[in-house]
Amino acid sequence: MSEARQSLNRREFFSYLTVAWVAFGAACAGMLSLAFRFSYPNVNFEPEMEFLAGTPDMYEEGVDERYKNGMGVWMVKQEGKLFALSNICTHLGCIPNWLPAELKFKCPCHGSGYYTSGINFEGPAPRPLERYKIALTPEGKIKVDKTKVYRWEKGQWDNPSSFLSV
Amino acid sequence: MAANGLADKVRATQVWKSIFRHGPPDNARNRAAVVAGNVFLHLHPIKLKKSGVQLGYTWCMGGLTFFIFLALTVSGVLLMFYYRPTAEYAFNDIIALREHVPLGIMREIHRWGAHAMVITTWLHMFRVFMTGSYKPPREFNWGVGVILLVLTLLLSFTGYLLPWDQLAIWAITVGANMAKATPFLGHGGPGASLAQIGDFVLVSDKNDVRFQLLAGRFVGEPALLRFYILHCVFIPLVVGTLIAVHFWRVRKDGGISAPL
Amino acid sequence: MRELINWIADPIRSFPIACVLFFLMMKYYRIIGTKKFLYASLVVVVPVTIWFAADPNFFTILILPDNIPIIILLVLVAFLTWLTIYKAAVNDARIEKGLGPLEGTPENREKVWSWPNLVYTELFMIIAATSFLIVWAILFKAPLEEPANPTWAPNPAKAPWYFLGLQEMLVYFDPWMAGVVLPGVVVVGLIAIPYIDTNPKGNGYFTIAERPVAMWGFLFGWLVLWIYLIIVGTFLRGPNWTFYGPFEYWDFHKVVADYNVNLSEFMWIKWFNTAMPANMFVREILGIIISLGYILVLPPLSGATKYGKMMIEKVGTIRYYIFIVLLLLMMSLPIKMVLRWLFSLKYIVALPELELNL
Amino acid sequence: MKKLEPGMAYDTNKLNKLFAFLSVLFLMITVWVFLDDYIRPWKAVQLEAMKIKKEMIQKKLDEAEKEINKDKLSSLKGGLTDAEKIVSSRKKEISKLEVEITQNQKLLKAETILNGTLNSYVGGLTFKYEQAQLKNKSNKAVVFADLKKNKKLFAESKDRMKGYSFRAKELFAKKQGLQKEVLDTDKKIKAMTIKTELLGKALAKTNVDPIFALRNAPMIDYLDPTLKIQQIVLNNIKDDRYFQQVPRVDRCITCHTFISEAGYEDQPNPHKTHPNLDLMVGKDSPHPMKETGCTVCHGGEGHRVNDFTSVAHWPQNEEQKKEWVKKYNWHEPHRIPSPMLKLQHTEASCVKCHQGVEFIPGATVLNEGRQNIEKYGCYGCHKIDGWEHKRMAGPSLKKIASKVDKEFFKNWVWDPKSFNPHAMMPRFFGQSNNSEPKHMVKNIAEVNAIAEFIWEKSKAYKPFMKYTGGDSTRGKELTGQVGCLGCHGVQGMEEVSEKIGAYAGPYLYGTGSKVDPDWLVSWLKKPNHYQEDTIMPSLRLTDREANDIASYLLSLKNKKFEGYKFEPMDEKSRDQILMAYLSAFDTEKVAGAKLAKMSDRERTLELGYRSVGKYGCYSCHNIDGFEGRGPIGPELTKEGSKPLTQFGFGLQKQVEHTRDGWIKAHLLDPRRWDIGIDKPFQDLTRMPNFYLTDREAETMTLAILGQVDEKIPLKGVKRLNSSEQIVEKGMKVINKFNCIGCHQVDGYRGDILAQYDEDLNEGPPRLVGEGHRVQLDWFHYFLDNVYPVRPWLKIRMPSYNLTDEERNTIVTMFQYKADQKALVDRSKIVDWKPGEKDAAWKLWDEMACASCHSAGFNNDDPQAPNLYFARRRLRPSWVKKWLLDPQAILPGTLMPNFWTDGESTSPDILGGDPDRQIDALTKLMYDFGTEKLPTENTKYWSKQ
Repeated sequence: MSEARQSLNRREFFSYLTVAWVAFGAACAGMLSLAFRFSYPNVNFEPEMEFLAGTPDMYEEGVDERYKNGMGVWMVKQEGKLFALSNICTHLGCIPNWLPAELKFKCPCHGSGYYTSGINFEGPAPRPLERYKIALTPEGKIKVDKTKVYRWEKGQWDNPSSFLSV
Repeated sequence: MAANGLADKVRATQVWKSIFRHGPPDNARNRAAVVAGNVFLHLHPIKLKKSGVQLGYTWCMGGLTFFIFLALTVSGVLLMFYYRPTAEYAFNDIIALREHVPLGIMREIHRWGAHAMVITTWLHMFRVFMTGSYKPPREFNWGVGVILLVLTLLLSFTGYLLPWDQLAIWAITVGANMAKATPFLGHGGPGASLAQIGDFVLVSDKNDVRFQLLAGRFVGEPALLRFYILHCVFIPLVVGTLIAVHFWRVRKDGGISAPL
Repeated sequence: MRELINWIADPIRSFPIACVLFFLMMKYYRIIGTKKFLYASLVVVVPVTIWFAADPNFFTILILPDNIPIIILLVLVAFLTWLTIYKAAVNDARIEKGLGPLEGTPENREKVWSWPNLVYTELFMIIAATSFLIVWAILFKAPLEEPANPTWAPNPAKAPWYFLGLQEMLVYFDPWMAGVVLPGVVVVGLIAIPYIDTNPKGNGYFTIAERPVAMWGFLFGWLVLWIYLIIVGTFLRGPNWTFYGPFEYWDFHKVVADYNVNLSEFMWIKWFNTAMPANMFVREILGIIISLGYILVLPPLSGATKYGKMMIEKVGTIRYYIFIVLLLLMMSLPIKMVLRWLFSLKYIVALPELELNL
Repeated sequence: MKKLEPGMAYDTNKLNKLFAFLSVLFLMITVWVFLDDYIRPWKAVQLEAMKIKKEMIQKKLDEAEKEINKDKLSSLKGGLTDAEKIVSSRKKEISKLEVEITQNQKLLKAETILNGTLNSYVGGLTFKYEQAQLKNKSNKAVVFADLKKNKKLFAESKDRMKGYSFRAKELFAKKQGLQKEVLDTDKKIKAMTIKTELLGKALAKTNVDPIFALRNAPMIDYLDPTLKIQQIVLNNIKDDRYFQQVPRVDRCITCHTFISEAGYEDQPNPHKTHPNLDLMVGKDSPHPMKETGCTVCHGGEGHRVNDFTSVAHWPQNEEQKKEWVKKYNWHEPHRIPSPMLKLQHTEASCVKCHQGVEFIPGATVLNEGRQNIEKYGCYGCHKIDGWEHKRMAGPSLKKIASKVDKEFFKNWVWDPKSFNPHAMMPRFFGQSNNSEPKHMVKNIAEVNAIAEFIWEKSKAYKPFMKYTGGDSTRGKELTGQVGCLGCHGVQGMEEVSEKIGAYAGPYLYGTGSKVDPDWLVSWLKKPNHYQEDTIMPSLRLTDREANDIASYLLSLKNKKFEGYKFEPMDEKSRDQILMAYLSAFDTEKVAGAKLAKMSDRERTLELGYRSVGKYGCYSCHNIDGFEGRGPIGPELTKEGSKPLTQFGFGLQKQVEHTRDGWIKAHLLDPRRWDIGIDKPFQDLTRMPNFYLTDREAETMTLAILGQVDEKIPLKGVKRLNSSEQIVEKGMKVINKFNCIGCHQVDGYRGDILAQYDEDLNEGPPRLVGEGHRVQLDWFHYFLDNVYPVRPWLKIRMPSYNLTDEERNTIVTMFQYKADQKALVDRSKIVDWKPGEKDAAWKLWDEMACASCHSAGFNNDDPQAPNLYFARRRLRPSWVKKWLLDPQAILPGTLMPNFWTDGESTSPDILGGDPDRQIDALTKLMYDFGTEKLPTENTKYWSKQ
């Protein structure tokens, strides 16, 4: 037995075997990693949470309703700040109306009222409306991202990405 | 040398020992231990007749069949991540697999694998017959083999529908119409017209075997679901079980056949 | 030349040819089973194949992704059949010399370690197979046709290739025979083989001389009735399941003259020249007699013959009859084919009232 | 062979080598898989697109930088430093202010916290209290008190908070005030540089830098790749999965990156901008990308992105095909239900969504095709959904005997074009599949029989006028003037006919050799006397005029044709044909017997009857006994989706093997499919040859290709609102009577105007916002009692025999088209302000209205409509619009503009205020206007 083992040239033996196992291992690893990559689809069909809201110069001082129905967002320009205000009442989730005459959002369901800024001042609403992430694209377009939310009561409205200064 | 030294060190560690309960398989004891002590290997005998390792004799078709079966199981499971068996999505999902899902050849592997398995099964059987290996004591295992052959074909057949394209539904339609012609059980088969009490029709197009197979009169969404489940769950389970039996019997009937 | 091949390829001619070839192969297996023959045939086959593939019409069919497996199958079957015959030839030669089969020699019966011998071999096969599969997958995209449309059938609507043998049978038998009974018989027959074939010889080694009946029977079924029919179904059947030569363009509008008559019609109209009787059983009486005779009378008759007697005392009565019946059922297909071609016979027994046509 | 160690089948060393070899192979294949999976053609395309974009932005950037006024900028920068000096001089105050601000911030924050806490208390307590109320707990009073207290505190804190935040604003403003100079200059600089800054950023995005490489590296390109498949999911357009309709997915924009972005017009494909961005895929176009996608118009496979062919691109011509084969090794896509339409056929798809409309704005070729279909009356023999309302393409034959003579009829039927090269009647005989003598003789028999049959059926008709001869030169003149050319081409006026291209009526050619003179005059005088349902109107010709025109038309002769003698019927072949008909269901013997029973005459008539049915004459001509017979041709409603395998190409290998290929070939020579195929006489293809021009065939092919059975959900199709529907209804009537042959309706058609291109005012009035111009009761009256509104016009508004319904439809249509749904209450129009009327008269004189609108004012012959009748005819609101700027409404009108850009020519009247002046004039007009409506021959002179 043992001399039989002597008979093989060790170096060769090892090198071949190592090459073999290394290559084999690498290949298997590669296949596995591919299988891992397989679990990340390249295309998905989820609804868009981002949208382009034109350019800053589109907006007058005050509340702009053109994205209210489509995207559920009020674009508000106030004191040199442009921000995207959620149109979901913080009370029970109804959709408030913008009353230009009284300069306030008024919820038809239970009468919560909000200032132009989105701060609640009357009715059952427990907290101000939420604001969404807003930014300028390199092309100069406004991009609103509804996945990121800023809440006043958490002091997030000072966050630079919660408004555009214009 | 170094490599060797290192290898020995590694072999000395507790971890290694805990996993491999034996030294390098270069002597009788260890070679036996490897095979006996490893859950995957232990369905091999420790020693076997030389003819059993000669490709010229075994053609290795049985082994390949089993391996391809495993490969198909893996790729099949992965495919299930991206496939929904509904008339609405099935076809689009297949397109997705081709167009944008990562590792775009997954479906190809599965489909060609399926074909390959059919081939290897046939050739395995061919070989077994040629060497008369079905003869005593292996009669029963031959029988099991035949069943496995049938199941293999069924697996492939049920899978054929899933892409939900013209090729699929019409191939299945052709196949299903054979079921229609089953004597006494299919409404197109001999004697079916006899099976009727007054106007109570026992075998008609809405209660015969084809209906059972397709869950309907023609190949539609219910059939798709039915075939999907047969293909992904039911038949594989049966096949798996029978494979176990098959291997077990191979061992028990004295391993790979050889002249007495 | 191409016309000639197209002409020959028609089952009417190619099937008998296939049978003859098979007969020759088995008869002269000692010659075929030599390396020389292999090389010789390679020298012939390779260029011929290339020449075939050179034809655009044939090529288009040849490289349909779904036909690749069949090509692989054909190559393997061809080679493995030769291998069997070769090994059998060697063994039979040795046995005649009284040496016993190669597999039986002491050094071949020596026991070897599973590790590394067997385990390694398996590993190699696995790697090889995986690689092969992947390459195949990369080179050939899985076919995908129009979305499923129940209102419009493609033409031809073909079953998966491994069932094309059965679909080809549909030309000659009704679905209940071709699709249910015959396949059933095949399965049952296969399972039954070990119990019928009591010949102790040829267990564990290749031989033909020692188990001629089994070999002839099985190989005929496997090569001629299964593989050959698949080839026909795949390469020679086009739209409307009409025959197309290998070099023929699959033209939709091809029509082939083909009108078939039932045996009963032959009998009453042609021979007796009377109207068909109203009662269906009377009408089909001849066919019924023939088919029953075929299954019930032939076996005992054959049993009475010399070979029959011989076999019966070798294997026992029951085994013998089961064997004969299975054999007859198997042979019913070629018989029906021939009848169809010679007399364009449709059904031997035609009982559409019962959906029972033979 | 060297001795193996016992228990070994192989030499371990060999095994290892083999193992090594296989593993390496395996590894290489694994790498291959990586590459195969990673390398996708569309990535290359997107990279290219990036380069292009880079160049674009670079260009923009350079321009922007040029725009920036350098020295102004530098001066501003300089100003900044000064400003900073100034501001820094206020350092103290600012720092003080900042302290204050921070202070205030602290307070605000503290208050916010308190407020928040209280708020939550209040919330909690409120709930507690409500529960207490509900369960009527004993402690509810306590809770309530607590709640009250907290509410109070909350209110107070809120108030404080308001204070602080107000303060904060104040301070902030103050600080800004102090830093004013700096901030302002900053703003200015920013304003100048912002554009370049943004562009710079954008440019950076197009760099192929390490980050880019990393983001798109294999394996990790799932993290956040920049090269990725782009797709649009269309919920209004479905993919037909037969069992289900699935929202369509278009991924074309993966490669056609800039298709909806202006500025890439002259890039090569696929980077090109859509050539028609304002109509298609543009963000503000009626078909925005996100809602329409690509494949609904272009066809093809929207899902596919991985190779050029699987998308089912289709080359528009041979050159492109060759090019593609070279570039993308393109081949005909297999197994694709609807491959892409050839580029030139894209318009076909419009019909999918724009259904039931007479014409589709913008789809010029399609409209042309549909016009041609109407012209040749395809819908007569082929059912096409949405074309049921069209009138029969040919004249009624119910009284034909009195119109032409039998000999003419036969020759005409045999070969219409040989008589009239412009004939629209197609030719059935002497075609590629029936020109052999054995067929000819049978055809001749059929034609004879048809003639006999028609004459048999034809009712007696007595022309009510005699042709007394006339002055053909004057006749020709009249023909050119009164408006015949709006519907007819006329021999001897080829040039102008060509220009107008009218097709509503037959091209009048060789009329003299065709019709009976008496019939002709009667017809000209009163068409519906001969055929009740004709659309030919009466032009209110005097007998003299009628005779003159007739004499001209009769002078048009086709001597050669008159020479033709039509071969007599060969009874034998007649009987053969009849036998074929009769023995269809009977044995030869029975059929023979039947035939034998018939008299010679009966046989002929029978054959005639059968033949009319066989060739489908009745689907274009009214013939007694064929009312309600179905069309003989296959339905074309879904022709565009018919599987290619169902088109019979016969032996015509040279015909392109596509849908459009077949259709066009079929239109150009319908009989070609029979060539080389042996068919019995009665089975020969019957579709006649229209001798179409290639253009006609092409456009008609396109129109037919559009007839697909794709299921567009209701949300997706263009749905007409109520008024649009009314307008469409009207358009149908207008088309039927070919009003647009003369009148241009809001820019649509008005063919005859081509005749008046040197002075449009001589032509029929263009109807722009007609519904706004005229009062609807007048309009309604006018259509029935036409009178010359513009006496100087030679061309005449004919009198149609409209049903009340049709008349109403037309009137309402114009109303709704101009969005003028109300009646005008004439009793309320005039209420003079003091002095206004005199002013109005002054204006009237100054502007010398009566010099053109002279009729009824100074009895000169008028060059403009009579204003006496304006009161009943025009809508005041329109009159004002018209007065203010006639050219805006009718470019090229003779009506002068008295208020060029709002400047009155007579400033002294009514303070020179255009509005008041126009108002006054309008009032005046309605003031002196008469209520009575003129009739055709009203004497419209009348002294004031």
